[in-house]
Amino acid sequence: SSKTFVSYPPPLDQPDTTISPMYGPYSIDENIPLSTVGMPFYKDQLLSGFPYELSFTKELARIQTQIDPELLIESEKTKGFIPYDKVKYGPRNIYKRYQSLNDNKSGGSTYDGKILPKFISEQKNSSKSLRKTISNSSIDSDNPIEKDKDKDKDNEDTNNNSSIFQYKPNQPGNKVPNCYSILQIQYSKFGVRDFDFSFYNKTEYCGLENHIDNSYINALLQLYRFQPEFHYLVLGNLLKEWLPNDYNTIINNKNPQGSSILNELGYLFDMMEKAKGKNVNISNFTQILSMNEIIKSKGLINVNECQTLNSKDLRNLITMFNEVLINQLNQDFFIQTQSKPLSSLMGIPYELEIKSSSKACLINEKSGGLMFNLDLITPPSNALNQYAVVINNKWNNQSNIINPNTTKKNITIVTYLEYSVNQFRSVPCQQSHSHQFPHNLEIRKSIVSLPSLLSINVNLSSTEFKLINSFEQWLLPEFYVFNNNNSSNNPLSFRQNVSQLENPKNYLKYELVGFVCEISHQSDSATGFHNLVSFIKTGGEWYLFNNFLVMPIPQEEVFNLSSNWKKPVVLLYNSSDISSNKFEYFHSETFAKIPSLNSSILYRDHFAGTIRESYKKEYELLTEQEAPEFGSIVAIDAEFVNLAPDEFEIRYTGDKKLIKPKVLSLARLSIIRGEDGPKFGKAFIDDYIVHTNEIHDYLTNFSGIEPGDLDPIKSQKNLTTLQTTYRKLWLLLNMGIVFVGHGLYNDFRGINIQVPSNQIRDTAEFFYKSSYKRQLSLKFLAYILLKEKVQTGNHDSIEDAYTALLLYRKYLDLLAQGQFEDTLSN
Amino acid sequence: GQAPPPGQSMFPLNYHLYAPGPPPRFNNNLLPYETNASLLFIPEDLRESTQQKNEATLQTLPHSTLPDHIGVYHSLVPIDKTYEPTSKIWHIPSSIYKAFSNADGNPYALRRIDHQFPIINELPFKNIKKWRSIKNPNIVQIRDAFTSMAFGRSTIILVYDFYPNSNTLLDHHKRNGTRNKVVTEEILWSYLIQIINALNDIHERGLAARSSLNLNKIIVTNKNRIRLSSCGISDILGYEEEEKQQQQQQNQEDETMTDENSTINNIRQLQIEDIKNLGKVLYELSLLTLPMNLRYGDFNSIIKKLGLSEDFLAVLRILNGEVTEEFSLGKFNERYLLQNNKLFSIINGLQDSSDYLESQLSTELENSRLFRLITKINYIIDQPDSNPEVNNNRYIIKLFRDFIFYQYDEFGKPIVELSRVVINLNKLDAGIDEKILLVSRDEQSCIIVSYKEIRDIIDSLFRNLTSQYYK
Amino acid sequence: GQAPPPGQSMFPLNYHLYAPGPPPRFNNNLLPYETNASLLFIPEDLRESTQQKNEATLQTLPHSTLPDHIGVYHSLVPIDKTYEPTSKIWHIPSSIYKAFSNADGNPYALRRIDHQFPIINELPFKNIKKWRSIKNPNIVQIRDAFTSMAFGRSTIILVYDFYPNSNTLLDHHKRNGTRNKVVTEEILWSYLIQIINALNDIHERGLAARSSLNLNKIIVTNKNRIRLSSCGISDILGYEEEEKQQQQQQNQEDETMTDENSTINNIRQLQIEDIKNLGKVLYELSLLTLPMNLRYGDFNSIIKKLGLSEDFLAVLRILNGEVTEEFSLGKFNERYLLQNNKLFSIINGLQDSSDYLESQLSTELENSRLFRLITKINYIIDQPDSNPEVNNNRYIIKLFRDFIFYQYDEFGKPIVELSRVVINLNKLDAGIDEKILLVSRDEQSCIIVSYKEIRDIIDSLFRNLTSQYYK
Repeated sequence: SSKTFVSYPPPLDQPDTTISPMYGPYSIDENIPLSTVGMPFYKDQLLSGFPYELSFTKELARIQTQIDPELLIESEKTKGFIPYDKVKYGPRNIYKRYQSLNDNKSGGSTYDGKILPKFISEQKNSSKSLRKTISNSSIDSDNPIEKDKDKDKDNEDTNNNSSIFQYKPNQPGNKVPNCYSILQIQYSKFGVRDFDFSFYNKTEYCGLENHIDNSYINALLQLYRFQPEFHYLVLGNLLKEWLPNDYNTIINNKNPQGSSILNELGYLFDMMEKAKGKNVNISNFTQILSMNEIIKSKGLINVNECQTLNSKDLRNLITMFNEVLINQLNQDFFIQTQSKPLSSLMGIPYELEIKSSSKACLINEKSGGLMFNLDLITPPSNALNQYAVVINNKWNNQSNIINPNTTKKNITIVTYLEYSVNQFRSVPCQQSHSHQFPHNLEIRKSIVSLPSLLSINVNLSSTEFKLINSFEQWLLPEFYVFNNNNSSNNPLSFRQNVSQLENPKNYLKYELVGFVCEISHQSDSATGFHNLVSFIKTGGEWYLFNNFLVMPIPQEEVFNLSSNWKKPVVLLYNSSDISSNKFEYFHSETFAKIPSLNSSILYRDHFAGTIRESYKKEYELLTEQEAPEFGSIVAIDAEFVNLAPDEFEIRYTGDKKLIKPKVLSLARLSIIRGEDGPKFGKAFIDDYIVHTNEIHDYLTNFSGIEPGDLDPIKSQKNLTTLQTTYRKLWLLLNMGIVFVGHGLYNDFRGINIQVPSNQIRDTAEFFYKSSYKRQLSLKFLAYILLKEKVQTGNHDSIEDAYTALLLYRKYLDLLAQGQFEDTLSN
Repeated sequence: GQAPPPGQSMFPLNYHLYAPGPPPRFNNNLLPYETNASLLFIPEDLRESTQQKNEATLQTLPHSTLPDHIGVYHSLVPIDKTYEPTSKIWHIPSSIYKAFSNADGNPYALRRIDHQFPIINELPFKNIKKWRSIKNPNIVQIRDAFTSMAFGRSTIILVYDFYPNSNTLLDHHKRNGTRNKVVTEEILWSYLIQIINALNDIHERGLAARSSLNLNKIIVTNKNRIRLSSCGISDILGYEEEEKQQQQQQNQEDETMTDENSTINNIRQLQIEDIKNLGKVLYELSLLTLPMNLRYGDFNSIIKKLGLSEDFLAVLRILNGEVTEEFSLGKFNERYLLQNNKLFSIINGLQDSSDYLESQLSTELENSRLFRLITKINYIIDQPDSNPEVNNNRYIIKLFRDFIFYQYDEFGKPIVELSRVVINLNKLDAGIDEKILLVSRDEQSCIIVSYKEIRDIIDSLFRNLTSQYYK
Repeated sequence: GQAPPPGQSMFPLNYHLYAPGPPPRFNNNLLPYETNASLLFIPEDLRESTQQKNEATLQTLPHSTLPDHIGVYHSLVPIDKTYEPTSKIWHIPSSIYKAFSNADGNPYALRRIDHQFPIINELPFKNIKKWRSIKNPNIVQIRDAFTSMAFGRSTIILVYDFYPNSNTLLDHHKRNGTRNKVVTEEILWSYLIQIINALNDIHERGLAARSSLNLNKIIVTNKNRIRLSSCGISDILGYEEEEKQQQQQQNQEDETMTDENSTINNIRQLQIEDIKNLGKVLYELSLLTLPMNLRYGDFNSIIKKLGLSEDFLAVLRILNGEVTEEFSLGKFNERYLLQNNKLFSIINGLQDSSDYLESQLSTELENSRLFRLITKINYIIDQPDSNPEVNNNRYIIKLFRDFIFYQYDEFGKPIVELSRVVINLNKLDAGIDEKILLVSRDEQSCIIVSYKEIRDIIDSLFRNLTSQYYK
């Protein structure tokens, strides 16, 4: 309309005079039909019509947006309007797109706007890819060309908002970038093996699975694994033997595995190394943790993926775990080796001085100690402002309240460290004499020196973290420390960079190994929306480890702490004097020759509890003359019992979704000789594993294990602790032995050991026919190829291992004769 | 209700302009969680047919030569669609008008019959009281009957309930026209049961449907709902003849045959006729399931061609066969309606349709409430400034209005979501406890309020406004 | 108001006029003891009851500890009124929630059952497909059934249609409370027929109602409309036991007894149980016609005290007597429902109720149109500033809004008048040429525009808004 306004009074154009119809007056709530008022004649479309092509989302189909709990709490405190933080809560009245909850077909679907992988069995050439991932052994799975292709695809993806690798902050609505998501493992009818972990990790570094008790520690374990000295100490400890198997350990101390946190961490680190870019789960390690009395008493067991924890709870949990873990490892070292190597690597010596302010009180104590973690403390604002320019002059009275607006932006962790290593506190004296003369005790705790490996717990409050968000670069990749032993008042001084150093030689440079970072997907007080990831520098590059997602990430993103959803909670620095040591990993060619290696367990019996020589032995121990050699063949079969059943969600249509896979536990391991010779096919390991906890299902039809077989008191079998058997297997693995067996993926996953594919010969893989989509059973293959009937009764692992060995030989024969393809297709 | 102003429509209503539906074959491809304006509100066809009925009810005749009023009935409009002055059924002049009652404001259908015999007392109307007492959803209720001189000569006037836009079965299914409705077996069963339902009541009261059981006199008032119309007319017109017959009978027969008995006998005969007429009506309708050229031939050969179920053919055979005095409607119902569950399936269909209508009606009632609610909001939202508390409250309402109407996507584009408006206003109307976050336009402050609180604010602001008004 | 003469205006408002709805026109002012079939199915106050249903549907739970969603169902609100954690009927923990489907936006009732036996495959759900296929207005439709881990442990979730503000028969008639509804014989007949209608379908499909035939599980959804709820639960919970029984039977019996046969036998037994339960339900309800103190005693003595018709007492005796394998529902219907015309009277009542609803609907037709129109205006009126032309246009709309809503009488009091709003909106909707004078708020300038021009402005602004959206 091009009408313009004119000044009053009106021009010649006159409004129409209409006689008001006699309807009404009606008040608005009066119960008359609205159609009482007529319509004028019309010959055009009515204005009230909505275009039919305009479609809307049904409001009630949407998932309700929850009001942030922090705002709710705030609004309950204050009546009326309260301040709104647009950066934190996003713009007003933002339109939320429809999200479908229909994740029946989780494969390839999008969740929360993220593209997720299909199940392997649903991917293109599904049979092939299923086979590839299921078998850790197939040789072509490490095909470098395919890996490169994946990488190219991946590079395209990272900029895409829906890519899981998307890391750029400042998403609309302050959304946390996808790469920090709380990841979920999806289970198809094939179970966990069908989940495409490789989608999440294109690097050569292993990721850790969640969906397992205590998986919150994954981020911290990754951090320590990438610190060479620590890794070396823990892994090197495995060369020695420590296999307690007495009743006291098994029954009284409730440690049926006969293991220690230290040993299991060693095995875990070894697995992670061998896994390269594949995923590993911490099942054996977490089992030991869950039985540890101290871990339990400190409340460090978490079985529900932190769903009931808020941000603060999770920080408490991980920092406390960090402290307890190192202490426990230190103790384990002492028990197993009578030495305390961690004390010298990580120990932080401190002095504690308690003095009275009153002369009447005689308290004046000085003591010292060693701790493993430095708890970072926010300096009071007056301390912060020693470094800062006071912007607001009116600010003077509330000296202990931190105000980001009045604090200078360029404060770093060094300020915090300087304050944290030297603390004073005044507390009222509690002695009886203080009734007469009330007075204070002055407590001073000061760090004497910093260790080579410095672990810092940053367990601050949300408000304190907000302050950190406001600093330009709080976290430093490196800093310098001068150890001024003489000055008892201020033994340590810190500098941010070289230019600040008066005398560079006196200073020790500390570099950031990496840090565990808490990611808050909702406000701090919300429960279940926080997870832990770690940023770790290795090979000169920064990587993000978010459980099984591993990806390189630019340094600027690592050090960008400007978002309030990102909170560094455990920092690990090492000093330059040790970081130059390059850690040498075990090589299977030379492993057996390591002087300190104790492999004697391979040649002797080591029964749990009491002497069980009298029980029937179906095996013959290896002799020193038969010592395994690199590349020699053995056949293996393992039997499991079920500790907890599969948990399904089932629809009336028969659709079935695995929510939690069953928990299997190794019950029997048999290994037989596979090299030609008089003892070919003769077992040399046949261990039954001690179980003292309740077993849900013995799976007798499959395992041959019967109730009582694994009970350390009732059993008639040759029982050993899990660690005894595990160590045997681990030794063989590291010596470069090649394992023959049928369907070994499940066996090794169940045992929780990582065997490189070149040490596996899996008959289920060799005789796999893609048209069947399922692996052929051992029984079937034996009947067809060997004309032998096996598994007529319950399974017997020695017999099964032997059959697999024969099948392997048959395979080699057929291959040599060029008849393999023919046979397979028949 | 009171008498409404009679409408004066000079122009036809343009239903298609009202809320246009999509063109034919337009496929919106809506997903289950999506909706559009036409789905949110009353379905087009239901609205249109109801609107047409309203229009038909209100139609007036601007330059009428008809009497101003007949008795209490005024504003006559002829509604006969046949335009034949002489009824084919009664063979005397007859016509029908719509008129409003001056007594209750409701529209009625007036049947005018230019009777050919003198009416000197109320005896020809003797059955009308019985007819009036029948309340049956498959019978057009008769309200009144009288003779009138309004047309210049004595005419019989019968007053019935008016069903706007109703149609005879003949027009509905048979008479040539593009809008003929297809006859299906399901419809036939439904008609059968509806007619029997009417006959049950009629016969029970010692009456017979007579000329009403005819494709020309059964009307379709709603979707597949039929009603016997023009009831009682045969009784009036036949009075003279009956009288004569009875006289004859009485003369012929011995004294033991009482008057009463003979009437009963007579009625029974007429009721048997009704059953035969029912058979005829059903047969005529069944024929419509066949193509034109196959409709000729004798009953038995045609019945074989009908693609109807054995159950229904059996009904046709029974009703078109030898219907004797022994015929019992009750037995018939048992055998042919109950045992094959037809009665229960009618009950199901009726429950479904009443559920459907109730849900439509509640949607419309809801719309009325929502309109009033949004009107209130509009009344208060921009009134000039007042005291601080009122201003503050009004500010909250403004933010709430923004919350409902002004949503933006992440690129700042406004979003139109009608469903959001409807649901939010509904929640407000219900005053539920759910809390919402309202952020100020400058995004510096916010408030958390429940729908209930907002409703209370609106109530108080509105009361404030109207109290000023009524002061 | 009274009937006004149509305004003598250039732009008469005479379309879509309010017309009295078609008959039947019920007199709802019956005395409490008066009920008739026509009123059986129509709520006394449709407006109030639809509003209450709306509220019940939209109710949310502010601080819920329930899972965010179970499958596609979100926004769970517990709706169990008994607050008993363990079901009295199934003897295991069970609760019921209202939830919305993320897939289609509709509300559903979710029955949660904390089952005590492991479910490892879909076999316990084997009857659910059959149940799903039953579409009966007297059965609450089951939509889905699955197990879920959302509550931390495995629970059975059954998804049913949601009927807001529905009540169990027990609550409706019996449980102590002031709003207990009186039981009359007419209601009893109606319930009987509705339950039999449900049983017809259930038994025909080889199922049995089982625990659903219980005063606690039959719900009243509309006026005297009942539906069997919780169907299929007994089938699931009984699965394990049945399996065991079948196993035993198979072991005990000779080879000729096939699995199929034993299932059929079993079902027949359960169906006989249904009839007995029906008898029990009716008897319990009949008791409520007696004063409290007369309700105790044996069946035969009590039945004499009931002031119910012989017909109904016969029904009670039959159903509460020796119900054997020979019992036939068909024969029962014939004898006790058809012969006394109870079936036809239900049909009448239902036809009346749907006629009534339709007539009510015809008066509420304009509501959605007005709502859509005022929504459109609200969408554009306060959008943030745009280019000058758009702003100028929006300013005119604002003045028009002021013109409608902010009128003051000579004393400066605001005028609040619904008909003024509707008249103006109607004129705007039709876009007539009538011109109006809009004066700026400061009364310094003014503009004369026609409704048509205003309509065009709104139309273009709205188009602008939605085209942005679809760009």
